[in-house]
Amino acid sequence: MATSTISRPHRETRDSVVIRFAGDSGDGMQVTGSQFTLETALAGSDFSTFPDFPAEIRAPTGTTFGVSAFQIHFGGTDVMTPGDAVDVLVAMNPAALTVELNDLKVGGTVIVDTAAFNERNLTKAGYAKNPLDDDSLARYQVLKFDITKLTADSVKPHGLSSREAHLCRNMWALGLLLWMYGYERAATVDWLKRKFAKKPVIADANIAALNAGHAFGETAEMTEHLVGYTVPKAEVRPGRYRTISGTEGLAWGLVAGLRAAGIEKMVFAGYPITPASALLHTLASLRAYGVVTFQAEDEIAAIGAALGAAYAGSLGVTSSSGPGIALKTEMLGLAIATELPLIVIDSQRAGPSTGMPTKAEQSDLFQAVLGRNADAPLAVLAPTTTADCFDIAIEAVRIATKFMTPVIVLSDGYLAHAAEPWRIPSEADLPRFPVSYRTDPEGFQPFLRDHATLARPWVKPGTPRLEHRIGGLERDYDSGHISYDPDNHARMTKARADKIAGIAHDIPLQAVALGEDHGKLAVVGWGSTFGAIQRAVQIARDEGRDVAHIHVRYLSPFPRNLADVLKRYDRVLVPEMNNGQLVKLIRAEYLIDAQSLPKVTGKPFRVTDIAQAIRKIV
Amino acid sequence: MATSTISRPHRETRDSVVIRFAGDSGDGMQVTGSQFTLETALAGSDFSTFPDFPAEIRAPTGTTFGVSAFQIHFGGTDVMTPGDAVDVLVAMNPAALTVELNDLKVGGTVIVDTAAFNERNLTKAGYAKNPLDDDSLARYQVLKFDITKLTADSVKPHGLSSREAHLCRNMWALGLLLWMYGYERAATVDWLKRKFAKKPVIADANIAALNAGHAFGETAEMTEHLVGYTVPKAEVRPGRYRTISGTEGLAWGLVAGLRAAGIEKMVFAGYPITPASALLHTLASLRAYGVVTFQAEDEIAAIGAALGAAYAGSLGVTSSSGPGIALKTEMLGLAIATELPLIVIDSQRAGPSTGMPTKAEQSDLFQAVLGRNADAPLAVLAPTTTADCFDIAIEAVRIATKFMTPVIVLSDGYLAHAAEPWRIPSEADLPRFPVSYRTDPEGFQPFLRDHATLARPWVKPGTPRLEHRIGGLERDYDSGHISYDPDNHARMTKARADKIAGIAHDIPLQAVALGEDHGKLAVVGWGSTFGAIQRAVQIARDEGRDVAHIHVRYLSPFPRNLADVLKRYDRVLVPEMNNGQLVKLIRAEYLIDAQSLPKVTGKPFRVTDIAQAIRKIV
Amino acid sequence: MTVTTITDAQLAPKDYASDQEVRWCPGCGDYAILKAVQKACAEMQLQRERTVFVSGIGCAARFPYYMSTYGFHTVHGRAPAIATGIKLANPELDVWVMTGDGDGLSIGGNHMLHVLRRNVDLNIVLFNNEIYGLTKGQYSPTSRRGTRSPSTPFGSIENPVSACAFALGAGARFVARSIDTQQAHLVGVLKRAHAHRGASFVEILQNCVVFNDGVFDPITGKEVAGEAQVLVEHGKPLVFGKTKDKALRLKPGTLALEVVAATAADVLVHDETNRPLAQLLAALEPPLPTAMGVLYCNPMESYEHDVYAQRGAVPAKTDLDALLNSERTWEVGGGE
Amino acid sequence: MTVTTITDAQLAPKDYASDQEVRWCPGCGDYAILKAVQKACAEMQLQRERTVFVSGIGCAARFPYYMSTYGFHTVHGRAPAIATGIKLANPELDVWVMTGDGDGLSIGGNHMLHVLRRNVDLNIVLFNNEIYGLTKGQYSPTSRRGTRSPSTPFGSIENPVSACAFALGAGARFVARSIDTQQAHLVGVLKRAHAHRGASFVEILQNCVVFNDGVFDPITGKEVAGEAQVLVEHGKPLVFGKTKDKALRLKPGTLALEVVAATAADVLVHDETNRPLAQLLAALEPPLPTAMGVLYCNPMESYEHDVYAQRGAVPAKTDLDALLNSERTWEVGGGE
Ligand SMILES: Cc1ncc(C[n+]2csc(CCOP(=O)(O)OP(=O)(O)O)c2C)c(N)n1
Ligand SMILES: Cc1ncc(C[n+]2csc(CCOP(=O)(O)OP(=O)(O)O)c2C)c(N)n1
Ligand code: SF4
Ligand code: SF4
Ligand SMILES: [Mg+2]
Ligand SMILES: [Mg+2]
Repeated sequence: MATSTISRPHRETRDSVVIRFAGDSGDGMQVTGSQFTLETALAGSDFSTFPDFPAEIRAPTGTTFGVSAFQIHFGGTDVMTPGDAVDVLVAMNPAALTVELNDLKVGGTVIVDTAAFNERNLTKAGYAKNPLDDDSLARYQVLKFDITKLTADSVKPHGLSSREAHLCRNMWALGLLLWMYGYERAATVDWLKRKFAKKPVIADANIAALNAGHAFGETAEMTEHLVGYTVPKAEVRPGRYRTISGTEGLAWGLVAGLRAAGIEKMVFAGYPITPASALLHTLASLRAYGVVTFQAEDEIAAIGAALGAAYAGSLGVTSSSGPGIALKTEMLGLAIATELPLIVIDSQRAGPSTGMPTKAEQSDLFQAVLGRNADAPLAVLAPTTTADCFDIAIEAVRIATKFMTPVIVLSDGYLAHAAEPWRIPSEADLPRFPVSYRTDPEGFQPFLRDHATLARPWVKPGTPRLEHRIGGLERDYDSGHISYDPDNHARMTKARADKIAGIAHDIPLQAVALGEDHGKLAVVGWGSTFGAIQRAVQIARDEGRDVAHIHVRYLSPFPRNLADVLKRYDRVLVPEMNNGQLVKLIRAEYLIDAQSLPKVTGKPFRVTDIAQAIRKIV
Repeated sequence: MATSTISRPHRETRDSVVIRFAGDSGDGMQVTGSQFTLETALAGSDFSTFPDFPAEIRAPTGTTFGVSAFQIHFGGTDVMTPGDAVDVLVAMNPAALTVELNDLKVGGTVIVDTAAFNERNLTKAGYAKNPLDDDSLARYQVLKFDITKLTADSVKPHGLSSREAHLCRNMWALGLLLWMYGYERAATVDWLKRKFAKKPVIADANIAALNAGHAFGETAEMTEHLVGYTVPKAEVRPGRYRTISGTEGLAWGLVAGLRAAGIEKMVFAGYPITPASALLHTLASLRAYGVVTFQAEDEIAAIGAALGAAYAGSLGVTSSSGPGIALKTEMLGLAIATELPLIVIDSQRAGPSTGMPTKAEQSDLFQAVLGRNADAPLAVLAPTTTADCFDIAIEAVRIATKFMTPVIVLSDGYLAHAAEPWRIPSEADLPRFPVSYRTDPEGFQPFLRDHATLARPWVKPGTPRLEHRIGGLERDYDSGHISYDPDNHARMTKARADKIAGIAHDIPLQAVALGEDHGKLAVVGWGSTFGAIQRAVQIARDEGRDVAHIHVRYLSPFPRNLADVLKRYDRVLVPEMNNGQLVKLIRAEYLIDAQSLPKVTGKPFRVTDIAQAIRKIV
Repeated sequence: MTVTTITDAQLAPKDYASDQEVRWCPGCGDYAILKAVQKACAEMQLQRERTVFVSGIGCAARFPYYMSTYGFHTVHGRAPAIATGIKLANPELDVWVMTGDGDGLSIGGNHMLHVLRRNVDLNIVLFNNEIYGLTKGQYSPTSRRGTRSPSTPFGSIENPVSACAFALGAGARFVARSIDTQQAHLVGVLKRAHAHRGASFVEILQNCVVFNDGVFDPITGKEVAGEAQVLVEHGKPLVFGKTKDKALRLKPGTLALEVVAATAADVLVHDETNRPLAQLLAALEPPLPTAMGVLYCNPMESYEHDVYAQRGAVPAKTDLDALLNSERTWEVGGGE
Repeated sequence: MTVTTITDAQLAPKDYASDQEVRWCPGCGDYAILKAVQKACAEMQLQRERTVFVSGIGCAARFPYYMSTYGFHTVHGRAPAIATGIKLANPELDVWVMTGDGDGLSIGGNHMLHVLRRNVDLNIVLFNNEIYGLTKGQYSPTSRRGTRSPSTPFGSIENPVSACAFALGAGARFVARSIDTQQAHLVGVLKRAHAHRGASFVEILQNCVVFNDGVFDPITGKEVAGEAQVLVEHGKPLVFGKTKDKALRLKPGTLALEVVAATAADVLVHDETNRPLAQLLAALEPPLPTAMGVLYCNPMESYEHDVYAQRGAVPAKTDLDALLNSERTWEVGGGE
């Protein structure tokens, strides 16, 4: 097949392209997107994807709130986000068209299945009249195909029911799009064969539809709009690659961390909540890697079980989203008081309260760093990309076990579902930081601190002659027994603070992600905004602006050189998907007049949001 | 009797004195202290008291952890705290002596009951040998009396059992101390008659002991140490006074606020926890004033019930301490999202986790202001004195109902138990701010905002034609219906923030509590540290230092002029009973290089702690 | 916002519907429950302004948005606590708690226990679909052992809790069970629950077509229902079967129920005031028929009734000054 | 910190005591319970290093500090959750949960429900003094109606929950009751609880001398005990009375227990595997005798056993690379 794609000299070249597949929940847009992604990857292009499921579990067909979409940004260079604006919109029905049209570039291409634009669907989508018949789409390139019929024809030989045939429409569309960008179909054909191994007829029909879509592009006498493109390969480090979502990154990173620490078992205790549940689901099938998952009765029980597991010498991990993390607050205090290693993963979503559960936000930073009763410091980390989720998870395990402290990892609803290519590390190249449980009774007391780290010893119940009692009441610095002594409390409060502050000496110095280490403007971000900021700064720099990108992965404690780094710029701008939280912490720490660029729409930053803000300043 | 006290020309004068009554839990030190306080008050002296109960419910007699103490600072001027150091220590047994001696001034007076210094008690207190027999007390004036025997003799005529007689020792001691400072006994005699109305013999015996103690001072041939003093009256505003504890202040203030707002009912829902329980107990007997108290199954149910009551149109109030407040975090988010008036009172204690439940701390400020998932602003107030608890409670009701927002009041374990004289206001002089429930269906939607306050309407279920649904999902700004619209979420997030920020225009400007409105140093405090800071600044100023005292009662939002006020000083020092929290908020808000003076011993600041810190700076 | 206009005319079921589009999955059992509740409201002519539906979080908990009454969609598991506060503030209100098996028995189990124990006058309706619907299908505390779900890919190994057995153990004084699809029966049960003062606990077997479709078919399926259910009625013999040919009796000298011919002499007569009997009925499971209807009803004064009765004792005080001047006070004249 | 030296010699009760001074009020029933637990430990020769006492907050919850084993004094009400985590991490450990009526049934009721339902192999000991001791005497969910306390100055109006009835309703498979002062009986019950795999729930009537003194006297008082208690034993007739002259039987044709002469023909024989009987016994209250002993014991595999059994199926994988390279991957050669 490969030949067919090369055989067309007149293909234009595009550095990168943004496609959104949109249709009814039942139209299979998610698989269509994933398969397109895979072919993109196999062809050596870079990509960034983001699915957009409906908020409702299963909305009535044809309704606007039932629209399911999948966006992919792919190309040779500059692919750092799923893309601000869409180049090609595939709209399988009228609802998809209304919902998604806003994001289509003026002059962009929209491909529709004309058959789906019938009376019933139009009314459901709220169209008074058919937008394909008037000039309401004048500003776009509209490609109207009767995909329903074309698919039906292509699968006829396989004698499917019309319902079954209808379900092949997405493959036809996929075939067409693969042709448009000169990609192969082989991997998709394999996948279909595997997926429908038990129903070869269905497999063959889908393959037929796929090929028909492709052939349609190849052969159909061209409307001037249906053009083929080539997209250059990405310059990436050689190696074996795969697609990774933030959820997979965290799950695999935790397993990698477990092994790096040489801990036998991970007890992951969670209570379902959007968008955190995915992590529970992913880990639930990793039992063979030493993972025990526990679905608790609520979030308090979940963190309680994780803490109990940590007390017993396992890696204790719990995960939730804002409202559920809030419920864990009291137990986090106990983890801090008893100085046990515990990992808490927060997949942030829009709030307050239930808010918009399916929308992403970065608004739990205050809660993570400061949101507890009393002086209760702990470590807070935030991954920057789906791939970084893997590394951050490992780092969280390292810090938790080395410093005997709870660690909060701030992910979000965007990272949870987004996906990017990932160069697969081999376990041999991963860090190693074996823990050593205390076994020697000589001079033991449970709060005896390591001079360097101030960490207390980790003892596994079951160890002879180390029997001891710990709890939430203040403990004597020297004996570990309950103590109400005023000076001891001051000393312990300071020790807890110093221990966390000390982590700063055990983490990398803050680096500059892009640009000079000094200048007019530093754009400082954290978490999932990495791609958007990076790209925006790159654009601004290409425009000759004096701006740099600094991305903070360690939010408590901050890297020890952060003040110096920031003070080398005249201005500091802090884009956050919240109403201004990191900016406050920076101001409080360093008295730097950092300015906030808040975005609280529940949607990730668009590159242009940030680029515009930069242009206003430099 | 009055004559006796005047008849002694050689009485020296003391501006103010600090006495601590200390003994076994069973020795009645608390009542002794309260009665001494009452006589002090009736004589027109100012006072400040603080009880120190043992942490254990009922420790074995004679043990150090069973010691119960009551401290009173009284005099004509400068009485702003219970006092740093003790002038006179009354130690009813050896345990009391060991535990409390540290706080006695060098050269101070210690009064002991020699009979209690027997073998058994000495060992229990951990004394190898009797401190009364060696020179271990050389640095103090020790007055040794066989109070046990003297009491027994005085009550003999009433034919008490020796056990009953023993229980009169505290009255003998009280009599002696009342004589020492030239106070009356009349009120105590009344009180004894009322208390033992059913047991006149016991009443008479106690009165006899009281008089005997007094007569002892009057007549006993003097050791040069047993001297009588006079303490000047305090210059206070004329009016009717009473003693008020912080707990009483809050309870009565809530009732006053309820009436000021013209709300029919207060539903106070709590779950017992030290030191917050006292408020539940006090309100439980105020049913006649429209108070319904509810002991919930946990803190979450408590705030839930309070929020439900607020939804139903009552004043909803809940109260707890750090760990319990932490559990309320999620529900607070719902209160913020649904914009219902709700009052949450936090009696702060030393943490993290269970920490030191009976010890005071100011370490929940971060939790109150920032400790929630998502962007979730609310109002935070902190009373400065036990009397101010009354005013703050009223103000909390006003702000909660006027702005339809939860309000957190930060009290602490010190305020809860401390007591001071209070000029009783008459209801006529109290503020009035009647709420108006929405009843007009015309153009109603539940999130229709008042232009001035941005508050939404308060509707009582039961109101015809205003039936509506609210909840934690994001709501449309214009219709109040559920909305996932990105821009709407941004708009609502801003509206929630602006509403709270707007409160700054409805509260008093920040005043300077003592000193000029500009200069070298401002000492900025909040909450219960008022007295200690005020006194320390006064001392420093008397020493000619350029320092002022600023005390912040409104912690979220800050008074709108706070920045201007603070910027008029070269330096800003922030003493807090935590590891540095207000100082961070000030730095973040105003980029002022404020310095922290933390105290995390679970004990209130001593005036000297602060005075010393001031001297180091100016 | 809906402004529902009140007419003197009788209210029809549709008058209890809000203007909001119902957003459950097509075919979800929740639709039938919504219909039944609106029908029951109409039959009882409930005043919309006096009626409040309170819920936690879940598909079931979306319920209040679809009613034209007052409604409060709160946080996960806490509706009973919030409803308690509403009743304490205003006992006149007619308060319903709409909850799910996860909302009411997983995270909310403690509040459910205490609201039942205290006997707060609430109508508690638990939609039991034996799954977490809203979060996309994880097993719940009522899921059968072996349930495969995203969080139990190899099948759940937990013993399910029986909603009715739990409620009885918690001290509930009204416990009933019905089924989403059996409208007439459901409406009847809902009306009984409403008539009961104090906490009424109603478990409704509800089908989640997306994540747990057909889990109740062995009990509710048209063809098997007759044999698989015993519809209990106070004072009536416990007969069942398509042709009502079977009945339950107490196995002599034991505490177990067994099936006999409806004609048998010692057929057990349902006594809804008998807690041990209710416990036996609640525990019935296949092959024995599942008990439907009011298993237990034994009223006593409600919590908030007693709260106000006790308050009634105290005369309302209007004088704040009296409070502030209670106990010892002293007068300070002009300074010397 | 204690370093307890292990000798081959038998461990005596005192060997299970830590070096910490016991800080309960003089005369508190907790002392007797501590004594009984240490005695039981010695009689079972429990290994201190394998034993963990977990507690929440309360006077009862101070318990772990006084044992020379491992101990975790956690937060209020959550001990069952933490203990579950400990067992999931290391099923070999012998884990006890020491809790109070407030800790275990008020704030902790939900965790208690689920740990019993899941049947986690824990020995749960609930010190029921019908009061909140540590917070100075407020009424608790087990306090009788009318209890005057700082938060109910006019007397409580709540219906108490029965700890054992609740546990049975939650699906507990071992439920027992004993008394602080009846050492021999208590030690026996504790040993039975320990022998039971899965969650064992033991309610101990415990006297709080300071805030609820004598509340159990009508049941536990030396002179009345014989008449006021029925000591149940599996397979033995349910006789009681000072002279064991009385017995319980099933009132014919009903589900109620009644008192008859011990000599009566149809005296009920205790069957601890019979849940309905356990429910009847748990519900017994004056004038009928209060049931003491193992009310219900019907073992099944514990939760963590099944967790590991299910895991056992899967061979442990050692190759992380295999995991990371699972699903579709692609090779990128040197850049062009
Ligand atoms: C504090 C908190 N934890 C978890 C969630 C996520 N969540 C929402 S609904 C739900 C369970 C729903 O199950 P159920 O109560 O049975 O209702 P159903 O959807 O089945 O009707 C969960 C876990 C949440 N919203 N809040
Ligand atoms: C989160 C939280 N809420 C409340 C408290 C206060 N508190 C400590 S123990 C206790 C109840 C104790 O009663 P119970 O469990 O019966 O134990 P007892 O003291 O009677 O033995 C309470 C309310 C707390 N420590 N933590
Ligand atoms: S997920 Fe299940 S319960 Fe929820 S709406 Fe859909 S069908 Fe109903
Ligand atoms: S308060 Fe009661 S329960 Fe607590 S130690 Fe004292 S007597 Fe025992
Ligand atoms: Mg459900
Ligand atoms: Mg108790």
